[in-house]
Amino acid sequence: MLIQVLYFGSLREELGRAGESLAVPEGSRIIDAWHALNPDQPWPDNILCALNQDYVKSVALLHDGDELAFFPPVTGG
Amino acid sequence: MLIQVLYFGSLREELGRAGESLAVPEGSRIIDAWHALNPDQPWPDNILCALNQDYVKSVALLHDGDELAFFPPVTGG
Amino acid sequence: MIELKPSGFEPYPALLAHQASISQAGVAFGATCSFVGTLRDFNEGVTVSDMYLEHYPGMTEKFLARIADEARQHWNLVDLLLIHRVGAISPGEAIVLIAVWSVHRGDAFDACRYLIEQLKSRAPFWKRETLPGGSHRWVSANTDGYRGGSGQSGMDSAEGILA
Amino acid sequence: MIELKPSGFEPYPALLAHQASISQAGVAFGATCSFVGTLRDFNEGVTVSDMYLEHYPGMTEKFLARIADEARQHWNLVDLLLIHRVGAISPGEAIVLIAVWSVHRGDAFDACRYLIEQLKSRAPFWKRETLPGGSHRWVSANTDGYRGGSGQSGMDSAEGILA
Repeated sequence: MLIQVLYFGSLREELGRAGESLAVPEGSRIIDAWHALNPDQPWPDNILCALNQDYVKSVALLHDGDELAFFPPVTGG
Repeated sequence: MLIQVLYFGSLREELGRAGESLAVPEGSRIIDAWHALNPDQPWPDNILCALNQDYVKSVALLHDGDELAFFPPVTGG
Repeated sequence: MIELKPSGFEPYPALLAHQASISQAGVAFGATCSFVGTLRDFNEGVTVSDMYLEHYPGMTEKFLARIADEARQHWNLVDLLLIHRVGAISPGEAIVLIAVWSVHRGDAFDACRYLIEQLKSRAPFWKRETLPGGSHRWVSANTDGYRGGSGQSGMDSAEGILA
Repeated sequence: MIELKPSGFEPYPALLAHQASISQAGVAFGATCSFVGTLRDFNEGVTVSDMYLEHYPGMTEKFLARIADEARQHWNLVDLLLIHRVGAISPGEAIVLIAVWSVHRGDAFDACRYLIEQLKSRAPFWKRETLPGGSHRWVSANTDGYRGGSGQSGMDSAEGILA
């Protein structure tokens, strides 16, 4: 399965990447994608995840073609 | 003691008077002034009283020179 | 600033003019909450004619100044503006503007809500509605500002004309 | 109506323009509650430079549409308007406008408060503050919108810039 990954805000800057594609095996969850992409980074405190532009928890299952986003707490308004 | 009495809103219209002066004996309370001025009118439900432009209860004591107002529930805003 | 207006006013230009005076020394506020009450021209299918707003000269000003002081004491406010009409008012015209400026949004919201609730329940104003035939009736009471649903109380039909 | 603005906007003229479109069929609303968030130019004695508002194209619009739908379902609203800046923003400029029109005041107030609280806590926007030397830092978190007093929680210094 191929997914698209996006990073926003300070997380994008810390990682030095705005996004990337990732091939994951069936049954992968969000937290698995994080570790595959950032093997030397622990799961960040307070990180938020969106799957296809809806908030989800880190244990959510991934599907082919998903858009997965990671970002820090929001500060709009 | 001489007091000045004012009526507002629908009460002013029902009574047909906007205000009047009243001489009252020492120790008179607001409700006494009402009955002296309106002997054929029972104390109205929901009536509000202000003494010198502050809300008070009907048992408040009157003093010489007081401005006493009677009015129905307010409907501003 | 508190003002009783005997003729029509435009609430948002008034808000902006006041805000310009606040901003002269720098933009000290991050939050503005405002409320405008407007006379509707329709109430349950009946055309609403003009309204007359009676008040108690002296006590009305005193009461509004008091609730403004209470708001300033209770919340951290940069400034507030309260304008209320008196006299004859036509459908579509603003009846009341309350604007509150603060550093943080909670203070502006809570103070604005406090002011309108106090004003609606206690400020000495009385609305007399002109009926289509030219006669009039007094609006009997303000309510909690909700209609139906959510467990809120209802309101009588005369009040339904206004927020 | 929901809009993301890549350049400056004037909140009250925008509100009035939208209100004119509501009023064309008669004045159906009696209450308008609005909130404007403004970028301050001073934070605890330090001059604030520009801010950059990053967002998540697609999700931001989707999220704002959802909370607007929730507000319309939960309260009796005539209409609502939500405008939020994205991109570079200067002190004194509006960041967000929320305006809610309803028949009765409770609905407008509660829906407006709901929208700003949801937006502040969940809408995917991120503020990056430009420091006087030209470097920048990310604002770390929004808060409950109060500073001190009343048993409200505090907030960190970076957030203190904005309401």
